[in-house]
Amino acid sequence: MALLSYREAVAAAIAHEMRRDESVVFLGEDIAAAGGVFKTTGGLLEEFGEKRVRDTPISEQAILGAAMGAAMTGLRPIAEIMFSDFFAVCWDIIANQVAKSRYMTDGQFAFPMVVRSANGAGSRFGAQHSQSLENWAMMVPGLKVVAPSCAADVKGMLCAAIRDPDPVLFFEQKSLYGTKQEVPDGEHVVPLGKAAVLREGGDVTIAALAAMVPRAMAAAEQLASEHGVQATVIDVRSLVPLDTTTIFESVSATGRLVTVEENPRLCGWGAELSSLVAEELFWDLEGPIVRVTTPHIPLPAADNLEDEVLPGPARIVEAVTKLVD
Amino acid sequence: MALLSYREAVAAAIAHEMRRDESVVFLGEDIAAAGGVFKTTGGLLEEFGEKRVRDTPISEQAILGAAMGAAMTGLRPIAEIMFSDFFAVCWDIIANQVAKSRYMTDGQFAFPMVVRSANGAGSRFGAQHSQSLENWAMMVPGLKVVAPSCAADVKGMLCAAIRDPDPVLFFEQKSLYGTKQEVPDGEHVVPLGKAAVLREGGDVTIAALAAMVPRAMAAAEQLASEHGVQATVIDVRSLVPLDTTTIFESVSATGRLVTVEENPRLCGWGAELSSLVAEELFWDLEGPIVRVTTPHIPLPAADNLEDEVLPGPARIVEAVTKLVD
Amino acid sequence: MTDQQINSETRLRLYRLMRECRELEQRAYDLFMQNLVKGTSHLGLGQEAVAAGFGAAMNADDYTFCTYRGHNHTLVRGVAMDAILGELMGRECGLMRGKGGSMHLTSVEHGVMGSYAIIGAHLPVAAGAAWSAQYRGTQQVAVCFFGDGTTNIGAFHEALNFAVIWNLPVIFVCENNKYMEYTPIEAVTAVANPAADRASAYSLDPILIDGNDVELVYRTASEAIARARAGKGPSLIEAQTYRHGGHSRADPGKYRPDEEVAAWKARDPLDAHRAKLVEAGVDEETIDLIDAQVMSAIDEATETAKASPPPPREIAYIDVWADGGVEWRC
Amino acid sequence: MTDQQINSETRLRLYRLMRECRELEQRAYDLFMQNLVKGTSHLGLGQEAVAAGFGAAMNADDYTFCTYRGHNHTLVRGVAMDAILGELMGRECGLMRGKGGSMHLTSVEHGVMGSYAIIGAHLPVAAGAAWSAQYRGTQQVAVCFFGDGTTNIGAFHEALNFAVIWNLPVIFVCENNKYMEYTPIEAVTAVANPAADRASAYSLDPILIDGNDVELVYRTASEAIARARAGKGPSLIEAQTYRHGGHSRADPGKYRPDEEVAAWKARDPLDAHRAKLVEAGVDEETIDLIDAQVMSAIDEATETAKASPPPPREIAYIDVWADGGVEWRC
Ligand SMILES: Cc1ncc(C[n+]2csc(CCOP(=O)(O)OP(=O)(O)O)c2C)c(N)n1
Ligand SMILES: Cc1ncc(C[n+]2csc(CCOP(=O)(O)OP(=O)(O)O)c2C)c(N)n1
Ligand SMILES: [Mg+2]
Ligand SMILES: [Mg+2]
Repeated sequence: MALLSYREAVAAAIAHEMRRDESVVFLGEDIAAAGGVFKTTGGLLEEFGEKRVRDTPISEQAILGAAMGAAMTGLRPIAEIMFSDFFAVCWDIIANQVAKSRYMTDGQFAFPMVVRSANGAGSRFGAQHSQSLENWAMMVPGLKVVAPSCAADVKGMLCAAIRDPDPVLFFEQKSLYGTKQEVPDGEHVVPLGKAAVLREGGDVTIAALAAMVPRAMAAAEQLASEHGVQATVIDVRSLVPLDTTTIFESVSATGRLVTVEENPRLCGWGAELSSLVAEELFWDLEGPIVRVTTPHIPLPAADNLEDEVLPGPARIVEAVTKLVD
Repeated sequence: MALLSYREAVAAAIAHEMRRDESVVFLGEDIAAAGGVFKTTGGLLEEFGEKRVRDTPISEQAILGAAMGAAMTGLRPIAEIMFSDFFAVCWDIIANQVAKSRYMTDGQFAFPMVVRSANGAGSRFGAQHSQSLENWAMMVPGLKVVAPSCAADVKGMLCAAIRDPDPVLFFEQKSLYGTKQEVPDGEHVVPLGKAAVLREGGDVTIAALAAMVPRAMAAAEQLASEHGVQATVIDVRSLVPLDTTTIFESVSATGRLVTVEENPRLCGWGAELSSLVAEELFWDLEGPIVRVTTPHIPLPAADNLEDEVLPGPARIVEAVTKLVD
Repeated sequence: MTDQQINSETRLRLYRLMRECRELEQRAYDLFMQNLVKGTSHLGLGQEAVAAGFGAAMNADDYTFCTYRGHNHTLVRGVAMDAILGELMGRECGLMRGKGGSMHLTSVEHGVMGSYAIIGAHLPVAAGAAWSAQYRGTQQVAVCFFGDGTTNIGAFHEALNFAVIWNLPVIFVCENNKYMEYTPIEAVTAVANPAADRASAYSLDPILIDGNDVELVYRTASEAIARARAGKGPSLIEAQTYRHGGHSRADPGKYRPDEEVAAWKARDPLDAHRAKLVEAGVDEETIDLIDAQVMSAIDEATETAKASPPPPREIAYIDVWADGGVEWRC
Repeated sequence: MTDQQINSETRLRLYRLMRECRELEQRAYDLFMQNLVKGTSHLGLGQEAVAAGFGAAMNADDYTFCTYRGHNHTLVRGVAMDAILGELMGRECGLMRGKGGSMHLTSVEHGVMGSYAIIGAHLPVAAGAAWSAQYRGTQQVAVCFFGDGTTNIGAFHEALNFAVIWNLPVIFVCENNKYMEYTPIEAVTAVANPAADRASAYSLDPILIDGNDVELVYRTASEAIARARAGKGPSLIEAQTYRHGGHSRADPGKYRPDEEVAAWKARDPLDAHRAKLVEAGVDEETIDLIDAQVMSAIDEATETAKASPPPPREIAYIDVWADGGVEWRC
């Protein structure tokens, strides 16, 4: 075990996989010589050299196209898209090419590739550098989509993603980069598609993702201590595959579901989960399914405004108390 | 009134608006001299000339960027993106620039522009030319999103979209282009944000969009004649703004909601609607909320496979009968 | 490489490849007229010399990347005719059992690494395959075909720059057939030769050739491939050609002046090459025999494809992910 | 336009504009060090001559499109300093009341049609504004600034081709400061001069200038603007310059050789222009007075911005759509 930051866990995972598999290569803007603009990839160029760790021009279509072409011919590329907002300039390669080509070719292709990206708000970067876009990916059949909330999962899920035979979009929450945790040394693989139950309680199930996980945990503590409400908190972690088994089990037991999303309101994973439960667990429900989300707005830059709109413990507590009343 | 095809209603609307407003201009690939690859825009070049109706290169970012720049400086551009699948090559302009710039600039900009696109399956065009992507747009705050199901609405909603002060993504279902209907001559404006109740029945509410509307209607007829089940069928028409008033009223009365979507399963408008109802109308519900969708797959090209996966009347009937049992 | 260096075997092979392309697409057209091809299809009738010249110059393990107009490029790599026709017709014997359709012909086994239907997308992907070959040290090259209209989309620019700075073994081949769909290319392009006039923007030599001269294509291809294999980096080749028919299935191509069409048909690459062969002493019977062999192969393939059933419905639900399934939930 | 044609008033104006840029950004840096600028910020210290030269050459109703590194380009159009600082600090007095932040300065009133933070996006948008001016017959031109790194993204290519074929009154200005973030531009670019060496790909003349010579920038800008206004179409200008500091707020810029930084600092555009003015007979006091006026204006703006409250929370919920609201449901 070592105390690693979420940021450091990124490089740790990539290094671990590059050591065990020659076919793993890594490309992106400023990821090599500079070690990444979020300082997530320091040391990799030094250890693995220019052949495997490569800086690119500002050409996101070329970056992902190159990764796709490499993946279909035997490599296991990891590509960095610096901010997830920039998926919009290369979405065709992801959504139309990578995601569909296995299917269209009747399984002739596999795309064992990972696209990492800094996602989410909290840094006062404004509307074009703060989006939570894991939902864009979840909407597209053929992709796997994960978004860890802690350093150990960053390492374990990134290793799993690199080994996975499918294209994985790996969303790193930029406001979590500084958070630290004990992380197992050496081999540490967290299988994709397993949610983590972080806390158990019989009154309500709170499902959260990425930066919303610590906020949901804080809310759960407050609910317990101030309202006598016992919440189960589930870190969804993996949107595709989605661990409906774990989540449904909990909702069946508590009869109540609250989802906590950072993304804007419409068509998020919370809506998907809510509609799944409304269809499959309807008779187990004891009350409405409540989504706590950022409102359906672009994100403002000013610190007080950004804090205003993002879901925090207070809004979660309010939603839950209303529900259990 | 004149009998117009869905296809003809497109040109009729554009011509109507270009006649009344000099600031309306129109650009896209093969829309002028050729009259559009779906033959939706014939005659416009002839009537309005090269200055207002312009063919472009294959440069979707330039097309939408040009429309954005024109909209922010006093014009009312209409841009065609030939297939909605191609939004993936210009998504940045839509999702990051057009959608966010009014908000980011504290309201200094307005973007009175329309982006029309051929959407949806049924033509055996395969995975990259058959997607239903209205959900990509619905997910992005700042856009309006409409998808008419009949010629009269094409004319009325396209006129409304062109006059609207906000950017409207206008999804035309390509398998409906040949369908005909009586359409009012001259001024005919259907306000955005109003769903259409096409049929009333007390047992269940079926909400559908675009090509799914005639299928939902066929299912409703069959439900009535063969199963004695009376369904209300709502053509959602406008996803943003979403007419929750009309839909909620119906669901409150019937206690049951079935959504019928052409798009792949995850995070569609059906999930959004379902989750809204599960949150706000929970106590009115008499059973689970059921979504009928295409499975979460890219679309296959072969005719029998495409027919296999798209929701049709039989699947809708099955979902409803199970629900009301 | 001079004229002499192309041996007679290769010359006949070039003829045969072109003839196969021509007749297979002609058959595809007929099948479409019989309503046996359900979706769209984009024929390269008239453009066969480009596919054939490159196909003949490539090694078996090289990579082809092509577009929706990719039947020819797929066929010249050795893919079976019945698999191609079957795919167009949505039959079980299809190359991808009907899951892809005419626009997405792919045969990894033959190095046909996909046909791409969104303009520009495959240029960076081809660069990526070339990067992989370079990384693995396999001497493979990637050849990427696209049209004149494609030179105006962003991905073209990104891929070219990328390939040059990484010195990748990739050859970008622009088939300039003068039209992007129905629009004359010169109406929407800032330079006269959409690819060649842009080579210098990537420090590449401009290469502009007659794409209807199959031997010239073959020589140009061989040189570019040799360069790439030798680690000397990418090439951008503009081959001028013309499609005899419309852009896609339903298009009669009426936007083109009659004289233009006639002039290009007079420069048919098959006729020209046949004349050259005869001039060089090949007897007409040899050539006629090739024609006959090709026709009978196509007839046979047609029957096979027609006899093939529609694909089983279950395959609609597999291969979304690598586990063979469609399940996104645990 | 020769040296002589720039009158002394303009020469002093150029100096003042550069001084304003320099000191405002220096102040922004200080405020950042005091943790009063919360988000990111990208300074153009050292690059002032480009913004000033263009700003002075533009008409009041012309359009500016710039990037996240756009404080200078915004300021030279006449936008108030307190509004700029206030926006960086997230205050109510900010140009967009804190809703946009440092990377998105916009003042439609001053023709500042946005600062764009996703590389390349604004090039086609600027073309669109130019199209609109052409359509409306207003004689306005659009000037679009971007960096060297931006020349490798697809939108650059699309916008240039588009502007040329439509003959639009738009001027694309590449500020080549040698780096895309931390990466030397030559490491990722297929040509030596990322913009100028690509002009021919759009049938444009290559224009490569010293971007630290404010008078040269002004003359070049004036010519290109006159051309555009006269209906002679777009220009692409590459101005070589250098940023004195790092890429963004936290970056010390250590990836650059000390000698390189020193050499460019020795070519500071303000020092150079000041020397030229003095040489031309302007007395030092006149210049010192400008410096003093600028400093006091900035001090005043700083106080105003510091005194301004945070924006009211309600504004987070408006202007998603034109009705002023955030409601997506009826
Ligand atoms: C991004 C994108 N935009 C538009 C289209 C529609 N489209 C298909 S083919 C085509 C014309 C392509 O012209 P060219 O590159 O010259 O190739 P050709 O068809 O002549 O072989 C267009 C516009 C597309 N498939 N993808
Ligand atoms: C599409 C996209 N990719 C990457 C980035 C991250 N990024 C911001 S600035 C920058 C470097 C830009 O370099 P250049 O164009 O030379 O402009 P400069 O910063 O030097 O003014 C990068 C890569 C971005 N904002 N947008
Ligand atoms: Mg063409
Ligand atoms: Mg730069």
